[in-house]
Amino acid sequence: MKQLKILGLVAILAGLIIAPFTQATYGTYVLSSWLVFTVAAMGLNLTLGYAGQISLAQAAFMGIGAYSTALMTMAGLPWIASVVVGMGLCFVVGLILGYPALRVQNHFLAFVTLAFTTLAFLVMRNEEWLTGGIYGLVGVPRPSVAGLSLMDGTRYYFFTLGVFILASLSFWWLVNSPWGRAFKGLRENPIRANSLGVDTRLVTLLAFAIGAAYGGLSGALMAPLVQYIDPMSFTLIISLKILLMVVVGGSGYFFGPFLGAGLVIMLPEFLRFAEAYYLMIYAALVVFLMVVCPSGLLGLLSRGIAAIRSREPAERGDLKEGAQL
Amino acid sequence: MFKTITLATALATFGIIGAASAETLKLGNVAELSGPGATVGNAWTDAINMGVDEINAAGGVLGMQLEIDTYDTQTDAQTSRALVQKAIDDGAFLILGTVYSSSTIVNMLVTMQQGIPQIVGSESPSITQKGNPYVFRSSFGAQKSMPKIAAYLDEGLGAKSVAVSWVNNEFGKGGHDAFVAEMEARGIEVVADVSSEVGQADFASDVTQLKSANADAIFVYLHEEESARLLKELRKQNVEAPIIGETTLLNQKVIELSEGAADGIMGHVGLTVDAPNPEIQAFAKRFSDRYGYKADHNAMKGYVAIYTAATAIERAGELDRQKVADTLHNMTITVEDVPNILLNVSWDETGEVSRESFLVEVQGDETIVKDMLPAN
Amino acid sequence: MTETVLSIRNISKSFGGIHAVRDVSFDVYKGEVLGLIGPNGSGKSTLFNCVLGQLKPDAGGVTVTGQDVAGKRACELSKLGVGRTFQQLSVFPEMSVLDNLILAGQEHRGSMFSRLFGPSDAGLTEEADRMISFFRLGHLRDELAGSLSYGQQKLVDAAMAFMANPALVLLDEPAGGVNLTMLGHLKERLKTYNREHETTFVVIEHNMEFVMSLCTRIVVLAEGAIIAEGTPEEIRANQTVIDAYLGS
Amino acid sequence: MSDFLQLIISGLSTGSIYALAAIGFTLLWQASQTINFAQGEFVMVPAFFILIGSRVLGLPFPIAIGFGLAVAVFTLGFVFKRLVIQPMLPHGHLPIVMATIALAILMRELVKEFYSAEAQTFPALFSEQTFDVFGAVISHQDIGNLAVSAVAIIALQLFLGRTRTGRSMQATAQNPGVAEILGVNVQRMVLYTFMINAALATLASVLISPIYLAKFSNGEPIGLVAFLAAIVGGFNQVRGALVGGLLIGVIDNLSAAYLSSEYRIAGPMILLIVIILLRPQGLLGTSEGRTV
Repeated sequence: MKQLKILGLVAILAGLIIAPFTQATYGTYVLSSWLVFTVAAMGLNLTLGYAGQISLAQAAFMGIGAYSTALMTMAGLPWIASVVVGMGLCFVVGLILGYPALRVQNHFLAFVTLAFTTLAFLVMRNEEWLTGGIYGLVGVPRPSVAGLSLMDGTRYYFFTLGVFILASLSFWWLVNSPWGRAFKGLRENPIRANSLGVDTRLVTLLAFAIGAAYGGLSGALMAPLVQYIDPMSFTLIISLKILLMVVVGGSGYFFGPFLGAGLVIMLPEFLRFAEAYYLMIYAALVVFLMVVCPSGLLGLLSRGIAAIRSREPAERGDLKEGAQL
Repeated sequence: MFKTITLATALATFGIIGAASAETLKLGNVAELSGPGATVGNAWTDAINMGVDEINAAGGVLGMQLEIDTYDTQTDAQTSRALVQKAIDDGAFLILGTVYSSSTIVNMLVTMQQGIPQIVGSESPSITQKGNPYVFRSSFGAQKSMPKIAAYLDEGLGAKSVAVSWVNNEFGKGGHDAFVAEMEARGIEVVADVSSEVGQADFASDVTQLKSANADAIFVYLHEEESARLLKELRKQNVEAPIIGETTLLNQKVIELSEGAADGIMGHVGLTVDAPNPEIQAFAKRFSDRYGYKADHNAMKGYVAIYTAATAIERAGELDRQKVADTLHNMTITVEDVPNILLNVSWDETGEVSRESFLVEVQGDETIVKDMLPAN
Repeated sequence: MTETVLSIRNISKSFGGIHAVRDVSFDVYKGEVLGLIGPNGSGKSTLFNCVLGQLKPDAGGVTVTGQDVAGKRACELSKLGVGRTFQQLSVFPEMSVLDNLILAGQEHRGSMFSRLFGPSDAGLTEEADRMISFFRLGHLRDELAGSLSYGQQKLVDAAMAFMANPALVLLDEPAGGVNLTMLGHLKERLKTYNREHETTFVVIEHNMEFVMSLCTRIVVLAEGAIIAEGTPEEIRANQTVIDAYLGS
Repeated sequence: MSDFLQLIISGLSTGSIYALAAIGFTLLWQASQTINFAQGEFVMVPAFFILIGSRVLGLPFPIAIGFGLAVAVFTLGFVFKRLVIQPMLPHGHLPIVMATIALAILMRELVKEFYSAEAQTFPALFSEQTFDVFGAVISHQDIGNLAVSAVAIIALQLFLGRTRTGRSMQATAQNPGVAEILGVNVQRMVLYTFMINAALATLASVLISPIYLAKFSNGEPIGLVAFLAAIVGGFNQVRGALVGGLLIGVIDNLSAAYLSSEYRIAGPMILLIVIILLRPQGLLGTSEGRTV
């Protein structure tokens, strides 16, 4: 099983490396935007999937990251510096936004974060002196690595892929460390976790802050990809789109956002044949998925695997003992 | 495992990207077929499709039949950017659209980088001010129409003060800024400056502010439905000041939706199917016969766009994008040459359009053209 | 048996006009299993919550191994060496039994940052496995805790309370809802643990049979005050206690 | 002064319609812990049912309203509860949130594709005649909206408080377990709640469409305001949603006029954050009867 998993990962990675060579520019662009949105969805997966705190603010964090990158790189500063600033800013704002989560949960938290996204949008649109207002900022440069310009779409794709892999590995490390267990503890049973020494207050804030920082990183990748940013790219609809990615893929599963972002971004492509009806079919599919499998596609998959396993006629003495207890 | 399969399917899908065959010339139409801009994008697209059929029936362009691929932006800027790229990948020689300025400003970067001529229906001034040598309008930007309105306010109405209601997006902001600049130039005071959101439903507060400013005139720069809602509220609160607008305010849709509240409003339109010109009347009839609804200025923009594209390629004489773009700069098309261009039109070196335009007034349910304003 | 682990000094607490606890004092010594019993509304829960720092007493104070618990958050209390179980089921249902136990111990290992960069299990797998086999849960090690039976989850809950090697464990109705076979197993394991590690227990329980056979000493509360204190045998024979329970 | 009065009166008139949407929203929450992100679309769609009745089927307008109401109660009440919400109830909030968001998109697209992408005029129940009060202009429509909303809310309160079915519904909302023991058919009561929500949404639709025009994209702003109203007023109180609706209507107008029209929605949003942080149960709400 483990070898199979590693083999699968290697195959996917190889696919991602070969992909742009089989693609026209558009395909490469779509793949790049999949990578970018996966990073944002990964962050939300930490906040929501692992730590159980709903947030509709991920688009706002992407916005903070994207504007930091746009403003700084257009002023001639290196991309990497803008990433540090953007992610740092998101981390701090995420900490602040985490505070309401200490008081309220569920739909209340959803609305506080929704309000935050709306306010962030208003600031991006109205504060023209800083953000360029509704026109946004045009001509965000793509960074160069070791003197190599990334203006070419395929090169920028590989750059994005590199950052994406780094982000995924750190995420993997994080959720498999004791911190990951503490996040899950917060989601599963915050009171019990607290009584076992988990500082739930700190963990909640961190879940928001780290998730937000991933949003910032995603924005920092997006601005040079699109080479243009405007407030409309960071509205509530985008937050909902990211939420959809996490939930459809499987919230709380490491690969959930990868799959979810892929579907949300690529599905319109597959449904193109349906022309004007595709959004309708798409929405109907989501409703159907939520009705039959609320834990998302990976939840469905793991349920399937569990069902197959339990059919294996293994001699399990422990079952007898278990039934007795 | 599942992921690998998804990816493989994705790769396969993208693999099937065909090249245009020799006898046809492929054009891409990227437009707002769904989302808030659906009405606008559909009128634009319908007119283009009608134009393509007529051009093909008349023998096509350079002996080739036109083939048009249509892409739906969902009125989303980033999607439009991706789709312009897709249209180019699919082999489009030239891009038509988008109509929403917020989308155009993003996707025109793609055509610029790849040297693809693009004819847009957007009116935000910034589009032709960014030094993009491949972007062309099919109707003029707000900075071209505002001086005409300003002249009318100043000389026609003798207004000393004006209240402005505008929609706070790319379209409205561009128009607003151009208008306010003209007002300053002419010494007319802007006494109330009220912005509203796209899709805003409640205009009570906006109207209260416009009303209490006691301006000599009210200038409205909103999308169609918002215009109708605003007009109804203006009438409800008994606002007496003359109401002046630009193209959208005088759209047939606004007159219909506002149920009488549009009576008496005046304004400037770049393109209107109510113009007495025989070419425009003929177009309006063909359009409503074919689609069962009345063409508006967005349909006219689309129609002009496809004829502009066809004429420019014909005049360039070969399928060379750079040459087509060069031809379009400083080009003039007259109605004598191409009747379906509807009005004599010329482009400057930035891709901006000059054309005659109209001063109209709504009387009852009718739009009456009061005056023809020369090109500037 | 002289080291004081928990010291309750003159605790009073009232809600509105009702005195839930009045002037209660007692000590609990190292290695003791103290039962805290009393009829419904006798003030057990209020007292319990004062010990856990969740309620602030109007007067008096609580110290654990000499440290004041007033105003301490649950996670700080845990760091002071206080473990607890809950009345209702309190495991992490979507995590494996092993992960439940590692989570129960990990916050006591190193600092926040050393944990992030340290091993994934915070070096606790062996200890967790020991605890799992101590409670005879070996066959369920990798199952999701939520998929276990009620009684099994109670065992996991208890095992979690011990992972951090606490000086004092508060057991809140451990016997509630557990079937007889399981109850015997639980009691026997708790006794063994107490013997082997000299961990101090305070038990709140309604099941008299269970309390009497588990505890070494019992404190009886009625109407917010201590009415009796002694070994299980003494309490069993105490007329005041019998009256309080039967109601007079 | 007359400006201020005008803003207040207009705010109350639209606020009363928001309140209808908000009340349905809180009813669903109480009965089944459902947060309906498609609530705005629930107000948008009935107008089209009615238009189908009057323009396609050629029914006289009052009968078309009845037709629209029946279709709405069936589809947005019965079908929505049985086919969408019921299967998801055991799985917590998130799937319902996602499914209702998707449902909102689905409803918008259906209306756009099968009716029209364009805004439609909608006949008004009340005349648009106006009169002046201290310089503020009030239309019969304003008064009508307030009156109809008030009557609907009072009737709902009486129904919930004075009838057997209504009390059973309240019992279900407060404690479904106990209600079940008392012999209440809990599932049926929840179903009634969904149907009442659909009826209130239809009413809101009839009142709002003459002013806002019927359009597929109208649901979004209405839904947002309904959430705001419900939270500000209090999630577990019918009265709360009423006060919330009126308050949001007025504050929206005032913040547009006196704060900044560019930051208009910021006023209600900041109010929302403050309320959630300081008084999460809402202005009139009591602490949640049901905690999860």
